[in-house]
Amino acid sequence: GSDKKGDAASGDTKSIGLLLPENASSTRYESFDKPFIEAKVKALCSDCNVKYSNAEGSAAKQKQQFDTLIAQGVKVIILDAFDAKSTQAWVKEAADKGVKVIAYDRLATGPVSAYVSFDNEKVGELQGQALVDALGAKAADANVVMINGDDADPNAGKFKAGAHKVLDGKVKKIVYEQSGEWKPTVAGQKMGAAITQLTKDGFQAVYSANDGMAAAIITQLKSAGINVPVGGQDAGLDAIQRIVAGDQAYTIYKAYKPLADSAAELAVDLLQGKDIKSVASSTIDSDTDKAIPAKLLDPKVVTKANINDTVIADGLYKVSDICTGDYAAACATAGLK
Amino acid sequence: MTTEQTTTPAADAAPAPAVDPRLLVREASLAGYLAEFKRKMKSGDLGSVPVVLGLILIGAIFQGITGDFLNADNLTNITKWIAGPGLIAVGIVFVLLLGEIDLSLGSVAGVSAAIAAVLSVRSGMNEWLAILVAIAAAIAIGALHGFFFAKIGVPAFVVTLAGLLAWSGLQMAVLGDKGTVNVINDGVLANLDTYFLGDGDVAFTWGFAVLGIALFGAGQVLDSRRRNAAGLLARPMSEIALRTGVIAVIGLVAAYMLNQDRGLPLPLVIFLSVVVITDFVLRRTSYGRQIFAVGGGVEAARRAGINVAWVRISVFMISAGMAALGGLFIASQQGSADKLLGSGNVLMNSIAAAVIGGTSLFGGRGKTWSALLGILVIQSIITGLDLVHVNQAVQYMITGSVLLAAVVLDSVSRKTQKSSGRG
Amino acid sequence: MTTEQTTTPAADAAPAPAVDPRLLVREASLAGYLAEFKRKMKSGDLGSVPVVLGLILIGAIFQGITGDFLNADNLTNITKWIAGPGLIAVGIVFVLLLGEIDLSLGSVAGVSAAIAAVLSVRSGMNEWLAILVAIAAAIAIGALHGFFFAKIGVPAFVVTLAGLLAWSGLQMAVLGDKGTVNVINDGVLANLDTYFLGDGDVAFTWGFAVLGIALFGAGQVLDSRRRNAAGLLARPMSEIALRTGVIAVIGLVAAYMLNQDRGLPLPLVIFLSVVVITDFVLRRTSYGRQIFAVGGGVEAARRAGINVAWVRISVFMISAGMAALGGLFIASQQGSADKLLGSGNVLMNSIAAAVIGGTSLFGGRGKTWSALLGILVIQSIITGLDLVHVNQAVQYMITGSVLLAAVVLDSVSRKTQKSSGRG
Amino acid sequence: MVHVTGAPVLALRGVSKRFGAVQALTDVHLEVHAGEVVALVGDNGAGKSTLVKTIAGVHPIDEGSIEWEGTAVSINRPHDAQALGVATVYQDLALCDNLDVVGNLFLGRELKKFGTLDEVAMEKRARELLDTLSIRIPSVRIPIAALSGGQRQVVAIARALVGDPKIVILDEPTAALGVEQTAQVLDLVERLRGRGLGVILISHNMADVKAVADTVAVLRLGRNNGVFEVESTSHEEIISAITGATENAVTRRQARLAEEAK
Amino acid sequence: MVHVTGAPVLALRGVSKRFGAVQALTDVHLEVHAGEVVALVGDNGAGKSTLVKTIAGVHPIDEGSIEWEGTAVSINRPHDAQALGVATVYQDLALCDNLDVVGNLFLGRELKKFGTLDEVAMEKRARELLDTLSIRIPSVRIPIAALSGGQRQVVAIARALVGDPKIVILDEPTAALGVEQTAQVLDLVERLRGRGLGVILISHNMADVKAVADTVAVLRLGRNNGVFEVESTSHEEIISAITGATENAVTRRQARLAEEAK
Ligand SMILES: Nc1ncnc2c1ncn2[C@@H]1O[C@H](COP(=O)(O)OP(=O)(O)OP(=O)(O)O)[C@@H](O)[C@H]1O
Ligand SMILES: Nc1ncnc2c1ncn2[C@@H]1O[C@H](COP(=O)(O)OP(=O)(O)OP(=O)(O)O)[C@@H](O)[C@H]1O
Ligand SMILES: [Mg+2]
Ligand SMILES: [Mg+2]
Repeated sequence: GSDKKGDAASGDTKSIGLLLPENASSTRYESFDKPFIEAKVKALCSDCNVKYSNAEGSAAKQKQQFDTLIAQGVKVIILDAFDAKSTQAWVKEAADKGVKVIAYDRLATGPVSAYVSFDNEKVGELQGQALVDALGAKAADANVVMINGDDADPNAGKFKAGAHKVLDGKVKKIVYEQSGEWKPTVAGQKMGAAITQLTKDGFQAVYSANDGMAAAIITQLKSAGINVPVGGQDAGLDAIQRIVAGDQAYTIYKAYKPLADSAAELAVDLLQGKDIKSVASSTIDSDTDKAIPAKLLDPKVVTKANINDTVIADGLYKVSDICTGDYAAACATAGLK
Repeated sequence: MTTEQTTTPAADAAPAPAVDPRLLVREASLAGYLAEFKRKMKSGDLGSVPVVLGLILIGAIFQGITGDFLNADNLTNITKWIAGPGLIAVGIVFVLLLGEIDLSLGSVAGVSAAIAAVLSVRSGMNEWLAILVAIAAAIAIGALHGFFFAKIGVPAFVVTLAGLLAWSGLQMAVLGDKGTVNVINDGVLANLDTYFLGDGDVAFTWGFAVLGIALFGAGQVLDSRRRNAAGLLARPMSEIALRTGVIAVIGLVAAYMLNQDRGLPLPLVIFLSVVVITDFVLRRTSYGRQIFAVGGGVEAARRAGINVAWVRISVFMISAGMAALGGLFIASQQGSADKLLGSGNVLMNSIAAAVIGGTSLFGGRGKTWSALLGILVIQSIITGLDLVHVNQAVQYMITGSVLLAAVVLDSVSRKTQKSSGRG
Repeated sequence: MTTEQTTTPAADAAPAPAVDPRLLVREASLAGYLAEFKRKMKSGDLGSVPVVLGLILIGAIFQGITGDFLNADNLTNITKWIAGPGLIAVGIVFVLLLGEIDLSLGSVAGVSAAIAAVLSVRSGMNEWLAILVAIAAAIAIGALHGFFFAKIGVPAFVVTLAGLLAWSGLQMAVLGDKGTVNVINDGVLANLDTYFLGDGDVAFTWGFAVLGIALFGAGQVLDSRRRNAAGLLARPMSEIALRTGVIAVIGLVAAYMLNQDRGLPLPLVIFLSVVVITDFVLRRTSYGRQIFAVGGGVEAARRAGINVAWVRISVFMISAGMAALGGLFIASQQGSADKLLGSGNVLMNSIAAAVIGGTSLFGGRGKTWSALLGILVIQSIITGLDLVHVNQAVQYMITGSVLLAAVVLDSVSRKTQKSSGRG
Repeated sequence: MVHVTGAPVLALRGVSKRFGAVQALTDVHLEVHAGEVVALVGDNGAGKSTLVKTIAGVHPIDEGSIEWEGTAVSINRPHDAQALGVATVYQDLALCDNLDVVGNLFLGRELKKFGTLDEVAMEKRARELLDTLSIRIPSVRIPIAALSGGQRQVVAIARALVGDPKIVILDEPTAALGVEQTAQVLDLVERLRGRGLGVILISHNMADVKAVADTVAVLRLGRNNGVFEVESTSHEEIISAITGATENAVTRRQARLAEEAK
Repeated sequence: MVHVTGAPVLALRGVSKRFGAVQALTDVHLEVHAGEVVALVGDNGAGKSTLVKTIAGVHPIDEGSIEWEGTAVSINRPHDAQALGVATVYQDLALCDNLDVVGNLFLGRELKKFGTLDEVAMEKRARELLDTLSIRIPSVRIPIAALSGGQRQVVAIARALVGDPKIVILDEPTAALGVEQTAQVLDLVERLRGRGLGVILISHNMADVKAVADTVAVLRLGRNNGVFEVESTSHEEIISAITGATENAVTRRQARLAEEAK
């Protein structure tokens, strides 16, 4: 008796659901993904609206938000699954009710209608490569400290695996590897422990899974008087500033705008019953389903050299955002105006 | 100074009469009942009424804002979702009655879900057996906590904080490198959340409601008869009729709403049954009495010959067992057991539910119904805000304010009455 | 039945002598002191000794496993890292002394750090002023909590749980879309964590240690003199010498270790000063006495004419202020203020620190020194495990077990002594 | 015995108090003059302690008024009563278990020196106070929780003497005391009267009441049941006012014992 | 008065007990026979309650031994004492404030029916018990915290009668009671003796002691200070054994009053 409710069949033809996974490990979701998607949806369909919820890092909570959207009559949901493995049953349930799900950022299991993403393992690989690049010729003799994301977060494992894929062959050794649990303070203390154990010259680079942890790691390194390349991911404003100042070597910039725009286009198309082939031109297989229409984008590495061409060119930040008091001088030398 | 010699040899003869003349006895009629209700209203002695009012207010406000809150399917969803945290909150009520706290219940829920899922999916064990093993493991964990608390004398806060860490480590270890385990499609675990009794047959809902109402009414009548027979003050029939009427209205409206959607959800039935059974244990057995006694005063309970250590250990076993059950429902709801199940706000929400429902943090006062009321308040706020779709910063601030507002009503009404002491 | 007529008119005349003959008075000599210490040892009345022993054990074990734990730079790091959570724990001690709990302190720390960082970095306000504004905001938040608790009567648990949510929402809102804010390079905030007094000059370390030891000794001697003059039982000089000697050894060894690395860290100096000052306030002022009285029995305190509401409100103001200070140190340590600052384990670690250090959760018993001892235990475990390379799951399990083990020692020794009542 | 005229220091007029479903006090009147010892007697649960608590500001009254030296006052908190000059020894003592004897004695009225607590002076004064009450306490630095029932009661009584009250209320002050301590407390009551203070003494012990009281006010089931001049009233009259019957358990017991003795 | 021979029901031999730095009991001996009322008297802080608590199993003894009907037993928990047949009314009552009167009366010995609590039977029995003690309690369904001091004490006494004890220990049972209730309790003590139970009665009231006790055991500063046959001992002798001096506050007060009367 799943279709007792008469009005659900008609549904809400003006709403798009947007479910984002968390806001703990990075600021991107509410700073970029959500506003970009909202803006694009408005641009494509002026009387459409986006219903957004954040799961705060809980699969159970995301399921509730998913069901709540369906209870509200929403017909298209953009789902950035907190735990892509968990979603099989939900998506199937939704599909049975005629609700279309777009897997966003992470490939949710179950019969999703489309997929738009960066490849998370690819992010890890890029991080590894950027670190090797930052080390340059010394890479082969370099010992590396790795501070990973929270083991409990499924994505952290992907970043870690990707980074290992590159680093394991190209550097001398991973001399210290711990989870920073996505928490800056924890990451900073782990770095402190690593310095104690390895001494100041015992390592030549630090891999940090994201920018937030990188900040605390850099503080520790500075107070111990160590200067080695450190990299993160997310391209947060603070990270760009550190890159300008030369404290951080790189970050990973996932061009959120194109990602968000594609998702919004797909959602509006699905809502209006249009064909989505033009946007999602390729296909991909998930653990459970085959030939899902997909649009895959490439993440980029941001270093001091290409800040202008990436985050500034894309309008993510203005030079004035980056070059505040502390960083004005560094900006000038880096050629940011 | 004037000295009056007004010795008035009062009428009553020794031995003293059973009823004190100063006790304002309620008249055995409906009018008397209403008069007493008004008096209680004025003196702030209202029991659960303020919380229920708060709940109605929350419902009305969210319905006003979103227009979807009172939809049958949204209400059905809420009744399903309260089961997991609600069961944990029932466990919390037991611990709070002792005047203690159990911080480990979230982790225990997580580890139990992980054990059940891994055993049934990865090891191919029979699902029922896997569930039993998971619950048994949780009870053993609870016994361990209880042992360190009651026998070694480590504060429960520290024991269960250590447990919080250790068991979430165990949870990760059980799930292993492969992480998340999906529950078996249409298996026992999956059905915990998704099954509707009789596959949505309306008869089940009506039947369940009518049965509940009838049992309540019959119980009240029987009790009143027995008391009358023993010559004790008993509830008048008119009052029983009124109370049963109120329960009947709530029950039948709920049944009607559920039938508008998918019928009677299994999680609701199980949660309600657990609340009723635990309430019975607390109020009607000597074990329950002992829990209250230990919570009201350890030393007095000990001197009354109660085995305080055993009461404490068993309560921690019960709370861990409840947490395991709750964890299974959460796993069923999200379709999987993962490393984060039970972490985050799960524990706080459950504790808050118990406290909002009226269970004291200082021991000796509360009932398991407060877990139901409290978790309804919390889940209504959460679901209501999910319907509103504002950004998270604002959502946090609103949740905080609504939570406070829901309890302020209760506190203000209680304040008039409060004369002294804690809590 | 035999009836002895052994009326022995005892020697003492009325009025009763000042000293009860049954009180086993310690002899005024070193030998007497040692005898009493042995007696206390046997009866389990050991104060902080078990926790200190636990600390030494933890140090020895991690040194054995890793070989790096007792390095000067590791110990220096630990002294720096305890400041943030330690200051929050000092605030927690105040709240626990009332027998209440403050769940919001993590969020308050986060919001204060956010305010200070945003004002100084984004709005270009003078850093000192920004810090003052942030602390003032926290104190206002604390006053709000206190108001709802003391005046409206909402349980502190619920008020501060609502605060936990609302202020972390505010924290996000203050940080805004751009998220994390880096602290100003070499600014006041940045230096909180990284500055060493006199830029690492060894004289500062020695001076600080010697000053502390001298003040301690002089205070003891003075007190003893005054008591002797008033004809009261006083500590004998030999005991004072012994106590001062122990303090001197600890202080001088610590100074030596710090000088092996970078000198005297600013966070350590500030944290120790706060502990000493708050300890003084609690033990030597009538305000402190009032806090203990309210914690020991609200009703008795109220009847003694104490303004209970004001004591409660002010304590929540103090705890929030301490949390703000702690938040600034955490921000300094991680080099930025972000949305997560103060979330996660920060609060739990601080509460655990207070409890492990010997402050009761049930009110009226504890001191701010317990914040120092407890946070040392916790940070030692965390840092020690960071030096051991195991995966997160195992680390959680070990943390839990070590935490428990550290307290078991204390509980077992206390158990011998415990005769009745809670906690 | 001092006989005074003029306005009473304290007067209750038509005071009523209800707890939930129990009407604890109904329309109670009471007057206390300076230099007068008023004994307040009544059966268990008659409402004596409730009356005392309303005077002391522990709980506000529902109806009626309280007059202090002739003018109506409102006493809403214990602090108000103390400010007027009421010192109270409660039946349940109301001591803080976790504080030591000195801490309890001076709670709310600590002696200070340079703004900080003067522990030495307080400890000295505490010893003196306790010595006048003939009590032996192992040490004034052990927490109240470790004292015997009588020792605690003496501490509570001593507390009332630390301030400078105009009226002292003693709610069954000798209940837990030994013979010697009881005698000291009775002496104390007389000394207080001598200093011109008003004293309200609650006691179940008629011998003590007759020994020190000037007036006896009887409460019965929460109502006034007569005010007697001690000198001109017999033991039996008071007891029958208390129990509300001339024939009661006390007389029955006496009769039976007399019977058996024969 | 019943005179019995043979082994005492309960005998303490050389019991000592220390709390931290306070030596509360030193080498105390005590014997109680069936059908005998032993009054245990002593100054405040003499160690009476401590002695009672060691018998009741509240805290274990440090040295010495306890004999029950001639054989040595070890009493480590209150449960052990209850199992032997010791019912105790503590000076601090030891009631659970949050439970109602019925709940407290039957705590640990609830009446049951089909395995669940038989509230109706318990409430009925509670009323009967309280009525025999002449106490008026507004309702047996209000929590103990709402009762007056005397009402609570009666509940605590009634508690001791719910089981089927061989020895009843009453630690100052009449301290908070009115004249009528006191008489009832004394009657009760005599009824218990009549039923062949041993009774230990602690009291500061010499009149009560002389009225019901067979033997008086005096404790002073934690040590035995004589055991007296009530019939052959004068009031003064007992008091001087308690205070340890023939000249004390009581005699001084009497002397002064006599002086003034002249
Ligand atoms: N907080 C309360 N809630 C409800 N009833 C109360 C409360 N306090 C007192 N009562 C009731 O009021 C009545 C009077 O109590 P009160 O303590 O004044 O008696 P009392 O005269 O002091 O008796 P006693 O001699 O036993 O101390 C009692 O019946 C008691 O049950
Ligand atoms: N838990 C304890 N810790 C320390 N000292 C204690 C403790 N309990 C009792 N004492 C001390 O032991 C002595 C005896 O106390 P006890 O309560 O037995 O006296 P008591 O004879 O019952 O006096 P009262 O007539 O006042 O009730 C007292 O000096 C008391 O201070
Ligand atoms: Mg009274
Ligand atoms: Mg005693």
